[in-house]
This record gives sequence, structure tokens and C-alpha cells, in this order.
Amino acid sequence: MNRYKTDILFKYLVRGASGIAVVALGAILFFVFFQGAEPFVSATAPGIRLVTEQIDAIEVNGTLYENPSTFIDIPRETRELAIRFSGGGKSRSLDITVDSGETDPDKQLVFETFGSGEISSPESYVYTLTYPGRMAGLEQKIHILLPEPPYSVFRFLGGLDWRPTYNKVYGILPMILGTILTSLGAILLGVPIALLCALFLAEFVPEKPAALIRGGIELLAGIPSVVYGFFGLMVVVPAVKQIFNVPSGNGLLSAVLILGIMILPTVTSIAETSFRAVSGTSREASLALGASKMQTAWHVVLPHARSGVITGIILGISRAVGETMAVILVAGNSAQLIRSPLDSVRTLTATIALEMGYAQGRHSLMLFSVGVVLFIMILLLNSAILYMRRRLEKEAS
Amino acid sequence: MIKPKNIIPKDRKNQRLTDRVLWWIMAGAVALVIGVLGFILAYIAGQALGHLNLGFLLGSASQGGILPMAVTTVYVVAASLILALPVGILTAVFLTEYAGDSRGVRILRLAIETLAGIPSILYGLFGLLVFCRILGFGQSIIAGACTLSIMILPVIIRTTEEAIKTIPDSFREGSLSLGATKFQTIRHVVLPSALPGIVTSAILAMGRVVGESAPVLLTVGIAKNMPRSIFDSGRTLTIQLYYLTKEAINPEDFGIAFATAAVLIILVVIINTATRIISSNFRKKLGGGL
Amino acid sequence: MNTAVKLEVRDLDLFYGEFQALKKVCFSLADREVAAFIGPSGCGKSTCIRVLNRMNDLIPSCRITGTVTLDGENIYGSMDVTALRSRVGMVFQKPNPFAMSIFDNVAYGPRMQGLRDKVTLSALVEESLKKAALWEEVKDRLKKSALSLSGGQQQRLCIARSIAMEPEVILMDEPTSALDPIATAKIEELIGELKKEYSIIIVTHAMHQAARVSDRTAFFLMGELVEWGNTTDVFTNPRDRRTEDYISGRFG
Amino acid sequence: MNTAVKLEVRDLDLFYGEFQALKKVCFSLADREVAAFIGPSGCGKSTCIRVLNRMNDLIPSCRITGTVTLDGENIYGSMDVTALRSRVGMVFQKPNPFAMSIFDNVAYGPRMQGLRDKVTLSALVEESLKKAALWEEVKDRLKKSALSLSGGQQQRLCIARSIAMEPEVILMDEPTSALDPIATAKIEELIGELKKEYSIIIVTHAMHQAARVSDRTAFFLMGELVEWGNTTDVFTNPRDRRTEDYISGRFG
Amino acid sequence: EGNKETGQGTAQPYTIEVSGSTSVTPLMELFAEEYAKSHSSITVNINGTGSSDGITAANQGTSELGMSSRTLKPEEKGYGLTELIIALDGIAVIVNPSNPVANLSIEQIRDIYAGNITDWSQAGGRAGKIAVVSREPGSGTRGAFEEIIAFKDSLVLGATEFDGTGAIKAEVSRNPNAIGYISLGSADNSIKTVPVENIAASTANVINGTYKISRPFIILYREAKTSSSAKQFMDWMMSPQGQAIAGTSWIAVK
Ligand SMILES: Nc1ncnc2c1ncn2[C@@H]1O[C@H](COP(=O)(O)OP(=O)(O)OP(=O)(O)O)[C@@H](O)[C@H]1O
Ligand SMILES: Nc1ncnc2c1ncn2[C@@H]1O[C@H](COP(=O)(O)OP(=O)(O)OP(=O)(O)O)[C@@H](O)[C@H]1O
Ligand SMILES: [Mg+2]
Ligand SMILES: [Mg+2]
Ligand SMILES: O=P([O-])([O-])[O-]
Repeated sequence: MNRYKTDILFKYLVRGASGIAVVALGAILFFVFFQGAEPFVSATAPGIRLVTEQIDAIEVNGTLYENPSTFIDIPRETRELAIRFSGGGKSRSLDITVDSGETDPDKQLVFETFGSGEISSPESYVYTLTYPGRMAGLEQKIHILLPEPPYSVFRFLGGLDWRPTYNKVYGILPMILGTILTSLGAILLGVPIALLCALFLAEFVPEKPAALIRGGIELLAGIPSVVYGFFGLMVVVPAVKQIFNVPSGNGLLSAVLILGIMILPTVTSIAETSFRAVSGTSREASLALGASKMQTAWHVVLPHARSGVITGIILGISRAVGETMAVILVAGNSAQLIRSPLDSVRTLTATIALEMGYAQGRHSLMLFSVGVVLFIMILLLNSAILYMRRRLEKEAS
Repeated sequence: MIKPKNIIPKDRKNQRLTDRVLWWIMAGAVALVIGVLGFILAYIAGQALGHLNLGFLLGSASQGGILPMAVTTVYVVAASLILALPVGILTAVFLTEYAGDSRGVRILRLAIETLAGIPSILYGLFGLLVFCRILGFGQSIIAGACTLSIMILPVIIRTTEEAIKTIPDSFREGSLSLGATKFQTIRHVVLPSALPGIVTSAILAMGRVVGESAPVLLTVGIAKNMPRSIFDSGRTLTIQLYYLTKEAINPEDFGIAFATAAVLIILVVIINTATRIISSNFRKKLGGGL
Repeated sequence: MNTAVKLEVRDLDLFYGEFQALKKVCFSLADREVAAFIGPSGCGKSTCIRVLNRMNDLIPSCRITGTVTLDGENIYGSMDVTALRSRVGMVFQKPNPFAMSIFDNVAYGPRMQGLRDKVTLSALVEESLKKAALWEEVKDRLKKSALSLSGGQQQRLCIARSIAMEPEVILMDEPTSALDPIATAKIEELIGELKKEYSIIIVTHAMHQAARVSDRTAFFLMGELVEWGNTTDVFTNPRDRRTEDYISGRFG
Repeated sequence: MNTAVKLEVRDLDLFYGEFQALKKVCFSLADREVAAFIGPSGCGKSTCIRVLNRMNDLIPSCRITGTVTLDGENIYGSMDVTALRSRVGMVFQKPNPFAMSIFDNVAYGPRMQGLRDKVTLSALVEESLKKAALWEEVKDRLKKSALSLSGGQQQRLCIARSIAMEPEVILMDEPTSALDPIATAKIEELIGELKKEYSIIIVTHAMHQAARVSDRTAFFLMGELVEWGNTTDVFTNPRDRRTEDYISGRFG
Repeated sequence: EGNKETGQGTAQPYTIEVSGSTSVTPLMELFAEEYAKSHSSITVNINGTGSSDGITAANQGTSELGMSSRTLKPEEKGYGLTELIIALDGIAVIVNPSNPVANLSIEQIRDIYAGNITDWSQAGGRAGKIAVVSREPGSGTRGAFEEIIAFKDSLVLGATEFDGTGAIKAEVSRNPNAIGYISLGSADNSIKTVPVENIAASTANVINGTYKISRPFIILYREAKTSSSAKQFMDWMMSPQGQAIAGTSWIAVK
């Protein structure tokens, strides 16, 4: 193959690779958003579903199902259910009217006949009819699942209760606040210390020891966050419990301390790099005007590096907001509005990681929605700070 | 006419005092940072010392060892790099050497910018949905590797781009002015010079994968067995540490947890040192060329 | 002096986006002639010589109109750009040897054209280094990195690298401005040698240099080619008052 | 011309690590006199003026011997370095205003000395900008970023910033080399004005500039002060052959 | 039927992916370990991720077998999975070994978890604020526990929530004032099980029906898509040999 053909081929190769990158990166947004939006736009099922246990045959409005083991879907517009079924040698019938105008899901069904069955409602949007007479586990049961209507975004974002299992209430305000509080606390704790440290390293520590310290700090920036969580659970949590004499040291304060420590190296090393990047000529100009080194550091180096400092803070915030496992280990994870800094808190990320394995149905989709909220929060935060930075830069040029 | 001499205060005592106080505050901050971080390292190292032995390194999970986890970690790291590096490097080459300012390029840059900053657990959600469920890989090393490779793509693209950007245009111009094609220029002049930077980016990405936990938990799983293939699920070292931490009860468990933490830290030290050596060589080499 | 026209530029306008960096530039260079481009910073000297081997193709915002012909053929027409660049070599302001061995630097161009034969390559490298007056200094360390050479040696290596392609024209953009006086003298001497075989255009800030090495001189000012003529004429008897002002140091 | 000695340098040796960058330099500058330092690149001009306000303190490897006195007081003795620097101002090759407003740039020095009073500061800033011949151009946009100024304006701003400290000596390291001819002319004119009040040392590559603006000229070569004398003497009748060679363009 | 494997005769390696309940995991690990002794070509890969996850995984086919520590919810019943009860398990209410509390009524437990009782002195312990530790929503153990003590989704705010049996155990073993609940089979002497209504939490009492807090351990699979290796493994679990293992810390069903 001659070199001109290779040249052209390579051009297409790099384009292809970039295409793959766009698709891969775009797919994330698409899929997560797609799943996350679902609970708010569609009901969990088109109509009522029946699930049976220990029933050999069942006839619903004239259609016969034998040995059903999967859902029996009733058409959406059906308002009357005439059910006949047999099992364990007996035949029974059941008539139900659906009052779709009723808003309380527990009152939506009116049972006209249900024989000797017992009606219970083990969880919202579910009725269970149990026909006793046989040993437990072999009782005949019919579960009637009502479709859950699309969830209100406002109840999701503004709701104070997160009771996904039985009540099917999905309010994430406590988690949003939990995320904000832990990150804010970590930033307030970590950033000033990190900036002071970085400025000192960049301006006052001779190159050799500074390089050594910098190496150490970079190392710490790379340590897996689980290690910090581990340290938190071993040392910080018991210490908090001891010092404040509370039932449990798991809570906001421990989370803030651990996150604060975790962002220290990140913010320090980025800020230090940007302090060092401030041109020598600005520093010289200040010194040549009779300013002291300290004055130069605070009045010239710090303001001139603000764009880099902001980048460092953004990364710090991203790390704090996005941190999952370390927080789970120390925060206590109760989805409550906290009243004291020692209370147990739960963050958005913790909710996802804790419950993803246990969630099903809408609960699982809701965790994707939590992911979308997290994404939007980060996006807003980053764009706000980037906007600020751009304005600063514009002012400067 | 103003005489600055007469109006500018001459007394510098206050200034010197402020300078000194600030100096001590800042030195205190440094001491605090070094102290806290040093304490963490020392504490973990101290507690881990008695447990870092061959039995621990080469034992199975039920023997209190970490071999299966180490192997899983290696699989995950290797597979994610194999998937991500070619795409990442070629994309970086595209962005630095070919891309103009078309709409597509702007979308690509936006995607990279945005995705570099989002929490890793979102990658986990995505991987769980797409690779584990839709594509049917289940929780497995391959699902995790696919997920993590997308997660490190922005890292690789950005760092490689940086590395390529440090190659002065004069090298490219030199090559082009000798009648070389663009591909020849990239292949023989740009990439060799950028290689250490690219290796650095790979190592950085590797560090990120080694240290990652939430998306790994969601996509690779937590099975403690020695994986037989990349289609098995497994448990990486970070997840092992997470579980050990969560579930440690007796001193033995703590010891193992500390030792696992120490192994992770040692890995990071190795990765950092490698990055450092390579990038400083890189700088030296380029320094000579400039 | 040979009078066959090697390179001809007609009505060249060049824009970087909205900004016009060259305005109606016309000149022609004969075979085996040395031209010097002088003028204050930013006047378009570099831009002008980069047009001649289409290095300006690399700048997306750059547009040109007018014609540039090499041996009568339009270089912006159907001519392949890599072929053009192997006929019109270029040496840059800052020596830019590749981070390879001295040998590989010189062999780079021919190799990229597909020349693989070791013996031929060796001969070519030796020949080129000799022409660039560098052979004696490096013959014992051809495998060493080119970056270990001094600045002046690196610049001669870049010239050798260019010569190895057997170009017809060599463009030099301030080739000595990064060098010390002794290295500069060597390069000037070398240019004197090279013009026996090649047409050369050299951009320079140092008027003395222009006067010493060139047959023709072009004086640029804000994108205009203010004066073009025999070097002696330009320096002793400029047609334009601005040229005179510049040469006598009244500005720049 | 005033003959009171303002600044005196005696037997100055300066080393960067092992490398001796200045060799036994001696000269003295009178009050309200302009001296130009010329010489080829790397000869030690910048090094020499940076000794005068102890900017070389910033370079750890730098050692000096010899004495430098300002009004008879040894600047390397007990003199406070920040006090010295407010007496000896400096303007750099590339204009380097701080990324702050124009006003804040000029007010920076006095503020750092503890001057807080707004009215006094405003008056001082106005006065300094007037002396630097910049007031008319910026008086309506004192709150704008200094980086929005053109290169020449930035350089005058740097001069104003220096003047606001009412220094006794102003050092300028190639203050016009990054500027276009028109801005250069403005700065040269300004230097003419400033020498009515200050002693000035200006480093320059452009011989014409040295000849135009200075009373005294120093010619450096490889760390040696080869020639020091009245500018007219140095340019018309140099004592040293190397000076003559340099001035007539035989090297550099 | 998608069966890539063969029986134990040919030694072709096969991995059975099992995932789900963290409470069932210790039992499954024992099964796997014992089974591997006689079936070296079979690897059982166990992922203790949670009951719901196990059910979902079995439903979607990402794991061959799912483990659940609770009965299926109505919604999950409709997936059409086959259920195999491999053991029964009690749920033990646990406290720190240093806690002197000797008995709790179901009422008291409910009050503690609902936040009506906040100090150990109100529940027969020494004074000290109770640290309530619970599993996360969706956990099989939590589901069964809440069902049995008649308390749904109304966990006191401020409780510490952890995922996994081990984490609860560890938290309670570390914190003298903590109360938690775990699978009886996972109880050991790092924590103390508290008698409920004066009945000690033991397998014997679960079997004789006096200790009320119990639930089944279930394996879920899709009949048509299950390999014969997995079926053999399940058959083995239900064999006397397997059930003997189940009987060690749990309650055998056969
Ligand atoms: N890539 C570019 N995009 C836009 N404008 C450019 C570009 N390159 C050069 N210019 C502008 O074109 C003009 C001519 O630039 P050129 O580099 O040719 O000047 P020059 O004569 O070589 O100057 P110097 O002596 O400083 O090298 C200048 O005003 C410059 O700012
Ligand atoms: N920080 C330093 N460390 C070591 N050597 C230095 C340092 N700064 C300058 N030098 C060396 O000292 C010599 C004089 O440098 P200086 O910058 O004073 O020259 P100059 O006359 O100002 O040159 P130019 O005209 O290029 O500005 C040079 O050889 C230079 O390499
Ligand atoms: Mg140029
Ligand atoms: Mg200098
Ligand atoms: O892990 P669980 O058994 O509680 O679901």
C-alpha cells in the first residue's frame, strides 16, 4: 500500500475512533436519562395485572388461562372484572368494579363478591385475596396489581419521605440536602486548608522539599477512596462517637471530615500547580515594587491563579459530590432531614449504591432518576463555576 | 505636586508582623495536611504489617487471602485499558491533528468535558443497564471493563491530547517540509515523541480503574471466586476492602482489611512512581529538543 | 548568475481570516540565486516564504489568491503538496532536529519517500552532511541523538536534512537568529557554498547579513513588498524612502 | 548633567553556580543620568541590572562579590531589600501589568507599603499616569483590566507603576523590544522626560536607541564591561576594538 | 435449551452463576464448597448482592440461580420463576455482647425501630441512647423483619442503614448501644442474640414454632433455561447431604 493511501486510511481510522468515543459517551447520557425519566412519564403497567398462586385455571371476563405463572394483563379500559377460578378441587368466583376516578389507590377497587377470601393490601397499589383452608404456602391467592400512575416530579424532588418498598413513596429531598451538606462541609473544611497549604508550598518552600511533599500529596490524591472510608470507619467514627457521646458516630460530621480529608490532596495539588504557573514576571514586578514575598503571594500569585484555583475547587466538589463508598461507610445513610451535624445522613450516590441491588420495578427506575438528579446537580454546579471563571477571565483580558 | 515619599508610610513593622503571622498559619496548614495524611498512611501501615505475608497475598478468599481479588483487578484493569486505549489515543490524535472546529468536533469536546466531571456511579448505572442487562453480560469482568473503559475514555483523551500538544509544531513542520505525509509525520515524529505522555495517560487511567469502587460494585459484582474467564463475575481489591471494612468484626478481619488497604496503597505508590519517572524522562527529552 | 526563472510569485494576496497579511506581492527568483527578505517584525516575511512550500496550508484560517509557480508550474494547482515540499526545502528559525539520531534525521526525508536501501542511504547522508559542512564534526557519532549537538550544529543538521531531499529551492526563516556569532558566520559561509547548487531565500532581521549573503533583497512593510532588487542597489540606492528609513535605522 | 554619584558598582563578580556571568564590573551613575547597556545576547546585561535592585536574590544559585552602593550605602549590607526595591524601580522586557484594573496596577506599590487613603491614592495614581504620558489615554477607563491595553500602553503603565513609588533609580530591561515602532518612539520620548527626575539605566539591543536616549553607554561582552563612557564617545570613538566591531555590525 | 454444559461425567468446566440475598450467601458458600469436593469441574460463583437483585437477575437471566431470603412479592410472582425453598431461617435481633438486655417483646422491638423508645433504660438495659441499625429498603431480611414485627416502612429517622448482613453484624459488634437484626444462621459470638418474648433465638425454637421471627431461603430459576449442572446442584442441595449442611446453622426443610 502506498503512503498516500495509508495517509487517507489513517484519517478515516481516527475519525472512526472519535465516532466511537462520541457514541460511547453519548450513550451514557441517553440511557441513564431514558431510564430516569420513565417513572415520571408512564405508568408502571398499561392496566391492572393479576398474579395467581396455587390456581389451576382462571377465567377473566371470558378468557381462560390455565396454570398461569406469569402476569395476566387486563386491558386498560376494563372497568368490570368477572373472575372465575379453580384450584385444589374448588371453583370460586369474584366480581370487582374499578373506580378509576378514586385517587386513593387503596380504595380504587370495589369488591362485589369474593367468596370466603380475605382481602389484604400488603403494599400500595397491590391487593391480595387469600382463600384460606389449606396449609400456609399452599393457600390460593390472587394478587391484583394496580398500575402506578406517573410519579410527580415535584413529589420526587420535594418529597421528604423515601419509603420505596411498601408505601412506594419516593421523595429525595433529604438525599439532595444530604449531598449538598456533606459536600459543602467538605469544601468549607478542605478548600481553605488546601489553598493555604498549596500557596505555602509554591511560594515559600524550597524546591527540593516542596517536590518531596508534592509527591506525597499526589500519592494521596491517588489512593482509592475506599481506603479513606476504611480509615474513617476505623478512626473517625469511633472518635466522633466518643467525643460527642452520641449513640452512633456515623453521621454528617464523620462524612464531612472524611470527604474534607479526601479532597485535600486533589485541591492542593491542582492549586499548587496553578500557583507555580503564575508567570515569574508578575512575581518579579511585585517584588520590584517593594512588596514582600508574603504580599506578593497573597496579592499577586493568589489572584492571578484564580482560574486554576477554581478548577481545583470544581474537582474537589466533583469528588465530594460523586463519592460513594467512603460515604456509605461513615455517613449512617438514614434518609432524613437532619437536625444536628451528628445526625445520620444519606447522599444521592449512597442511595444508588445501597439500594441498586435490592430495588425492583419502579424503585429501580427511581434510582436511575436519582442518578439523573445527581448528573444535573453536577452539571449546574460546574457550569455555574465555569461561568464565574469565564467572567473572571474576561475581566482579566 | 504629590510627593509619594511624604505620603507613603515608611514603617514596615506592622507589615513584617502580618507576614510572620501569615507564614505561621500557612506553615500550620502544611503541617496539618502532611500530619493528617501521614497519620493515615502510618496507621494503616502499622496495623497491616503483621498481616502482609505470602499466605495473604496468594491465598483464596476463604483462607483470608486476596489472590482472586488481585487477579480480578488485573483482569478488569487490563480489559478496560485494552478497550479504551486505542479509541482514546486515536480520538486524541484526531482532536489534536485533524479536527477543525466543526459541529461534530464541538459535540465531541462537549461530551468529553461533561463526562470527565460526572460521578463514577453514573457510569456504574449505565454499565449495569446496558452491559449487564441489555447486552446480557450479567455482572461480569467484561461488563465492568466495558463500563470502566468508557469512564476512563475522557481521562485518556485529555491526557493524551496534552501530551501531543506539547510536541512543538516545529517538529511537524520539519517533517512536512521534508515531503512526509501527515500520517508519516504523526507515526514517525509526533507519536514517538508523545509516547511517554501517552504511557503516563495509560498509567493514570490504570490508577483510576484500580481505585474505582462504586461502578465496579454495580457491574463486576462481588463474587469471591477466582475468575475463570472475563465472563465471570468477581471482586476487585477495592470492593474486597469495602466489604472487609463493612463486615469486619474480629481482630483477624481488621488485620486483613488493613493489609488489603496497604496493598492498594502500595499499588498506587507503584503507579505514581511509574508515572513520575516516565513523565520526567519525557520532560527531559523534550527539554533537549526545545 | 543564472537568469532562468525558478520561482515566480504574482499578485499574491494572503489573508488570515479577515486580516490581510500580504498585499499584491510579486517577485521572481532565478535559479541559483540568493534572495534576502528583510523588514520589521510582523511585516509578513515568514508568511511569504511559507506560501512557497505551502506550509500555510496548516493554518485553517489562511486564504490566498494570486499564483505561485515553480519552474512554470502552479504550486497551488494540481501539484501534490508532499512532492512540492520535497522540491522546496525549508529551514526554520529555531533549529528543530527530530529527537532521533543524527543519521536518522538526515535519512528521514528519503526514507519517507520509500528509500530503504542501506548503502544508498548512507551515501546520501554522508553527502548531505558534507554539503552542510557538518560531516567532519559528526562523522564519529552518527548514531548519537541529534539533540546532543550545539545550536549551530543543529541548524546545519537541519540544512543537511533539507539537502538530502535534493530540493531545488531552500527557504530559510531567520536561520541564524537563535545562534551565536561564530555559528552564524559558519552558516553564512555555508549559504555561500549552497548557492552554487540551489536557489535560496533567507529571511533575516540583520541587515548586515542580508547585505553579505544575498544577490537580491526584498523589503517588506506591513504586508507590502515595498522594494525588490539587487542587494547592492537596495542598500546603497533604495528607490523607496521607507526602505531608506528602515535601513538607516530610523525605525524597527 | 548632575555629577553627584547616585549608584556605584565596584569590582562586581557574579556567579550562577560555577558559571561566572559578570567579571569585575565597575561603573558609577550620577543622579538624573541615563545609561544604556548594550552587548550581544547572553553577555550579562540583564544580570547586571538585576543586581542593582537585588532581583538576583530570587535565584538560589547566584552568588556575588564586590560592592554596590546607592547614595553611598551598601545595598547588600543591612539595607532592607523591600526598601531598596521601592527606591530602585524596574521595568521589564515584556510589559507585565498585573491582571487587575489599571488603577489597581498603579496603586499596587503604595498600597503594599500600607497607604490606604482613597483620596491620596487617586491623586498619586493620576500623577503617576500623567508622568508616564498615559493619563489622557486611560483616564476614562481606570477600572478596566490593564490587560485590555495595547502593548505600548501596558509598558507605559508599568513605568507609571514604578513611578508611583517615587523611586530614585529606574532600571529598564529592553523595555521596547516587544513593541512596535510607534510605541517604541513614545517610550523613548518618555525616557527623555523622566530623566529630569530620575536616574535611569536602560538595556537595549538596538544601537540606535542607545545612541538616541542615553548619556552614558556600557558595552558588555561575555560578562566583561568592555567599554563605559559618554555615549557619543562610545559610538564615534570607541576605545576598544571589540566595541567598534560590535557597533559596526561585524558580529552579534 | 441453551445447555452448554454436560453432567458431572465429562469434566468440562462449568460455572454456575448465583446471586442474591446476603443472608443466603453463607449457606450457599457452604454448599458450593462441599459440592466442589465431589464435582471439581463445577464452579459456583456467588454474588451476595441482595434478595431483590437475585430475583431480578434470575428473571433477566443474568444469573442462572437467584437467592432470596424472603417470599416473593406479588409483582415478582408474576415473573414466572420457579421457587425452591432450600432452608428456613430465623431472624435474630442482635445487640452488642456488652449489652445486658435479657429480653425484648415484639412490641418493644417495634417501638425501638419506630423511634418510640430511644433509650436502653426504657427497654430493660442500662441507660444509654439506642443506636438503631437497620438494613436498607429492599433487603429480604428487612422485608421479613418488618413483616413479622408488623412494622412497615416506618423506620425511625436517624437510624444507621447498611447493606448486607455482615455490615449490620460488624456495626453492632463495634457499638455497645446498637441494636440490629440479621439472619439467625449468621449469628455468632461477636454479637448477642436477644430472646424475643422470652424465647431464645435458636433453630430449635424456630422449628417448634415458639420463636416467631422466621422466613424461607429460596432459590429462583427459570425452569426452561436452567442447565442440567445447575439442576444437579439444586438436587444435591435438597439431598440428605445438602440438607445436613442446611441444618447446621439454619433449618433444613427435609
Ligand atoms: N496564524 C496566523 N493567524 C493570524 N495572523 C497571523 C498568523 N501568523 C501570522 N499572522 C499575522 O500576520 C502578520 C505577518 O506575520 P509574519 O509571521 O509573517 O511576520 P514576520 O515578518 O515573519 O515577523 P517576525 O519578524 O516577527 O517573524 C503579523 O501581523 C502576524 O500577526
Ligand atoms: N538563572 C540563571 N542561571 C544560570 N545561568 C544564567 C541564569 N540567568 C542567566 N544566566 C546566564 O548568564 C549569562 C548572562 O545572561 P543575561 O540574561 O544577563 O544576558 P543578557 O545580556 O541579558 O542577554 P539577552 O540579550 O539575551 O537578554 C548567560 O550566559 C546566561 O545563560
Ligand atoms: Mg517571522
Ligand atoms: Mg537580557
Ligand atoms: O440480603 P438479604 O437477605 O437481606 O436480602
